[in-house]
Amino acid sequence: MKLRRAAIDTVWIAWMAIGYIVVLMPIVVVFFASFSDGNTFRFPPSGFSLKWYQAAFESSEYRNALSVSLLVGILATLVSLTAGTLAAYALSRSTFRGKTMIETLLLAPLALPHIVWAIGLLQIYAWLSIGGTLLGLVLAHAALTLPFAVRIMLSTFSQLDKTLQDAATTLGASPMRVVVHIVLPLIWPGVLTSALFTFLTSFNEVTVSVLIAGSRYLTYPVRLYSELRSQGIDPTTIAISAMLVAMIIVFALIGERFLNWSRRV
Amino acid sequence: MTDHGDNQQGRNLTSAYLSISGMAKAYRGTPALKSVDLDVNEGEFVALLGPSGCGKSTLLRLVAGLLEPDEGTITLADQRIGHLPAYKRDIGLVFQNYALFPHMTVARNVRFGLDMRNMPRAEAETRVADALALVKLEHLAARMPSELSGGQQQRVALARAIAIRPRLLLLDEPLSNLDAVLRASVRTELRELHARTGLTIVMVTHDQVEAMTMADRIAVMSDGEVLQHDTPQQIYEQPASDFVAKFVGTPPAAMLQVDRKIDGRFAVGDTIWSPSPELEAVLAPIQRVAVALGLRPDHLALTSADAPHALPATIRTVEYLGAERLVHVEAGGQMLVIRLSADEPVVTGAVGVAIVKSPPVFDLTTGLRLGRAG
Amino acid sequence: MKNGLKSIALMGLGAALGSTSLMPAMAQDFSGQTLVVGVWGGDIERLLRENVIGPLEEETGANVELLLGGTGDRVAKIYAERANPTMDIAFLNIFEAPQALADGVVVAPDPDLQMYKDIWPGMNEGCYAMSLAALGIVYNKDEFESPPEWEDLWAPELQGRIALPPFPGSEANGILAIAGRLAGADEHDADASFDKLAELKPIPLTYTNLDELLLLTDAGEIAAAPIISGYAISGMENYENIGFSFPTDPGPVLTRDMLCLVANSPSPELAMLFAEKALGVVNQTAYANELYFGPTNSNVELEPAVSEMLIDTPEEVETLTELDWPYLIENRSAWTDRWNAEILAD
Amino acid sequence: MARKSTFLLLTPGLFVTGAVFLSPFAFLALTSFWTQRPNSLLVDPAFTLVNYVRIATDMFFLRVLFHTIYLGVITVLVCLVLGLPIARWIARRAVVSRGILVVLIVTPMVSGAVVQTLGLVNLLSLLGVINGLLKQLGLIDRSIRFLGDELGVLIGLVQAFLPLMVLPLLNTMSKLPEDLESAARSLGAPAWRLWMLVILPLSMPGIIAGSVLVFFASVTSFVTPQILGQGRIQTFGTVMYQQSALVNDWPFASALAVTMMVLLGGLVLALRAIRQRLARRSNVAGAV
Repeated sequence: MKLRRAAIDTVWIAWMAIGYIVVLMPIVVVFFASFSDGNTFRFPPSGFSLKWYQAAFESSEYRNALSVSLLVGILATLVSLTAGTLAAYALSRSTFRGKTMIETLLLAPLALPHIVWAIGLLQIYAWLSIGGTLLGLVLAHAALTLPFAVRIMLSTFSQLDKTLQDAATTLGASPMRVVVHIVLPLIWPGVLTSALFTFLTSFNEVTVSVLIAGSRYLTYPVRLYSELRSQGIDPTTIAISAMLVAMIIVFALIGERFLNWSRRV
Repeated sequence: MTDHGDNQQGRNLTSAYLSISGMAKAYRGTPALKSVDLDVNEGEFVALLGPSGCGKSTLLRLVAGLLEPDEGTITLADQRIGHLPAYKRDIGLVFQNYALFPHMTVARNVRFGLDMRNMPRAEAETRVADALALVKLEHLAARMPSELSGGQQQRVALARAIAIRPRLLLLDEPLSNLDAVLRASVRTELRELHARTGLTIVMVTHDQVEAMTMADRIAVMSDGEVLQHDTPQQIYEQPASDFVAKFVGTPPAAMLQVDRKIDGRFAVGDTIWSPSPELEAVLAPIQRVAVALGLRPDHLALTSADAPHALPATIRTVEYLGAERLVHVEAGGQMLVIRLSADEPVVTGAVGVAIVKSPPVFDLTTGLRLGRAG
Repeated sequence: MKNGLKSIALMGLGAALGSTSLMPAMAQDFSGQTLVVGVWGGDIERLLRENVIGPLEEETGANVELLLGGTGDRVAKIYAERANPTMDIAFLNIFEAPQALADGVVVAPDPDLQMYKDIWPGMNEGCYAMSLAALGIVYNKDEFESPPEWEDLWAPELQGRIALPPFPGSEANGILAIAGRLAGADEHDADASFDKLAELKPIPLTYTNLDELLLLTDAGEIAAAPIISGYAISGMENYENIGFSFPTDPGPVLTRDMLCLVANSPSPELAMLFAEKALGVVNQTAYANELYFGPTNSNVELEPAVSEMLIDTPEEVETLTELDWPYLIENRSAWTDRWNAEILAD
Repeated sequence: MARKSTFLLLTPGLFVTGAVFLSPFAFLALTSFWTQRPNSLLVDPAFTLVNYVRIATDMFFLRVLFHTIYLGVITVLVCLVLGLPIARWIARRAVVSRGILVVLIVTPMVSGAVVQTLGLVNLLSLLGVINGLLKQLGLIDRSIRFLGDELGVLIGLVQAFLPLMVLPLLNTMSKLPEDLESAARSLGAPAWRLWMLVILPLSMPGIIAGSVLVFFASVTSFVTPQILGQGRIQTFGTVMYQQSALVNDWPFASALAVTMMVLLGGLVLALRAIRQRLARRSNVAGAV
């Protein structure tokens, strides 16, 4: 019986491993490729070198692109988190006709094809003359990431006991102070989780940014994508990507440890 | 039945500490409260008693200011507070689930209301200590709520509500989340606390034992209305309606339908029955074809089947409760309960039930009390 | 490709001459202004930064920003933004430029300007001609004893090993037209062209970046592929096993990169200064030496070794195959469908 | 909450979604009824149904549409087959390793599409890791073509979207009452019947939510089929990109987009009806 149990577990784990290999292999390969000493990746690699990491740290072009991505990511996160949190609060604390419709509306960007949206948006931006501006890019990213913020905050608020707010009120806290002392401290893990998600979504966005991004605000993934579509990937970007992914995974693990974010998404 | 409580006559608007009048509230067109009037005197402990959904919690939240009434006024200590937002009312509320702030220590929870009043730190600390001492939890001040037992959480919630020296303390089902053993001791503690602090307390409960044992006065509510607002004794002995009679008491009053035949005799089911002269005197002036007698166990005695004025009955079950026994009998197709002391012998077989005390009489259709002695 | 004597001194002189022609405009101060240029990333970006943007920013105080991407993205952008452009200069390819001019989204080249006159005659179609290249063949040296002709791509033993570029695009249109000619017709006979090209099926790779193609050709996974000369030749330096062929029957297909001034752009004067520098001798010489892109500026003089590798004279252009680009554009949409269905599908 | 403040709180979100996200679609819906002028990339704003007629009558687009949906369905099925055991293990067996297992499975969501596709290209290309290994092992002489092949695109889609399946599954499966399973087991149900009769039916909300997410993501995806399909595998996403960014026929690209959205919208309505039915039958709360 015990043996049978162990056998089942082994098969089970092997099956799970397939999923994990499919998911992780490409990322692992990028790590490998970043240590290649050739100008292009091929397997088996011809040798080991850190030259691309050195190039990555010396390249101001990529530093610029990365800082643009960082800036856009932070601003888009601020916008979509604020809008998403407020909307989720309103949706979770009141009932009105058309609520389901508004909820669907706010989640719509999850389902609609981004590539076509970007082309429509480009024309509307041109008409409003905000094409190529930081504002335009941030708004676009905010619109894309809003559904994540709304979803995560909706579930966060649904876990927030409303009587806590009532209790604070009866103890003399004005609505503003209820928010500051009770609501915010209790929802911050959710806020951080959705901030993480919105930021990463924005930081990695390609499809829309390729068309929307202006010259001054050319994000890192757009650079990567254009390289991939023209002369070929500069191995420097592979080194940078490998570092980014490593950082992101470390952050994700820390986030999981302290925020349990995987349970909130 | 009138829309208003029993105490309507002789009500003095200015003397009541808390005065609720014409309070009405509907949720999406469904009325939860239908024009409720209620007065509470200073220092009084009042229980709002009723089954779930009767509107008692709605009334409590309206008083606290957590809900806005559709109609009606609230006066507290001669001040109209209906327009005040909840956070300016100085009314303490202990929630059914305690609603302790999970991210704050016990001490910070208790101090919260004081911080909201911008009280100087030193003074606030003293008050927190006092409040915690009152509920005997000084030693747990540094704990987080998640580290406390249910009973301890309840006392923290109480301390937190008391620390702000509220003008009125509201308790929402304070005992419902406690186990049976704890419930009895907390009942006594709350009584004592009331005595020590002199606070005016309004408590919501669906448990009539809690209401009877703790409150100075009870407002029995049903279906968005206050049926009777009176002392526990009056509620028990002089219920204003069959609902009150059936809701209060352990076991509750049994309703015995008594028909009056065309020839003036009385009948219970198919059995012709002649009531005792005292009872007949009560029943005679009531011009009804049928009435209901609200019979509590102590209204009744077990006799032999052929005793005068006795109702022929059959014993169904006997409940042994230690000091006493409850005998369930069937008379004329209706169930009655009689209380016997444990050493009293139980007669078996065909027995008789004697009505030894005049019971309240209710209208069969409206449920209202009939022929009350002036 | 041998075009007289060249010397470093002459190049220096040419550069000096090129910059003196800018003297009057230089007086103007453009500090704080921004010029937006849409161009390919990579080596072109690097050369433009070194030879055009750096000096321009220094001289004018203006700030030049590059918008990197493919021409498709740029066309999408300048058409979408035509009421309110944000780009001043867009580098387009040979067939996009006349179309853009016809649709009024770019400014027509001005024949009175010196930079117009410096360019070989007849090349400023739609926009200013920036560089010349030709669609030739990149091949694996093990597969061919001598540089292959177009017809050699159809050799039965190579079936399934010829990579193709994506459609639409100048390379894809080019190889389609060549197929038409090999079939005894030309690009006007779509059926003949598609049928002939379809004989290459299955297509092992639709290449979207150069590294990928060169790597696979080097390794012998791909036998050969039609590709534009410039990049391919410069990229070949990293691979031993690759050759590039300029076929003769018919000749390579002429392609040009075009520099377009966007109509109603925010900074037209700066754009003009940028164009003068980009089309000038210094930059075009660098293009030729480093990328093997043929100069369009008649003042550029190249070393023989370099000159041999690229298209840099009108005489050479004569030997190239020129396509009826307006006709190809007209059929762009319909042919995209045909390409999807007849060339790519198995 | 007061109506007014509810409205105020919703305003920023509705602005971002409405003005920035939805208005381009309204614009596209309009554009889809226009055409391109002959011999021009400019648009002729005169109402016509010609784009829709083209979609409805051209076998190529119908085939692409069918193929896109087919790829989506296969992706969903593969994700389910791989995702169910993972979700179940994390929900029931993993205690210490839970965090790391979850983080690793959602890595594709946080690492960005370009890097992953880049990795996949390096993995699957003719000179990539897999072909390299096979050659070293002496199993093949000439590389197998994964890129530009359905299998490659499918691997890419599964890689990118497996997390979208695992998360909702995990959500529902963590909430399944263990008593119920013990009860079923104590009644003598073997493992497979436990799955068929208890676990799968009760996980239905998560299965539906995950399937919807994966299906939508895969049919609307662009970067993965574009790079891994190498132009040979056409999906609605790549054809829309081709028509808009390469052919520059925006009216037609818009019509393709509208067609796709109408189809997806119909699907959502159908699924909602099914979900309501399911909800009426079981009282287990939905996951997403």
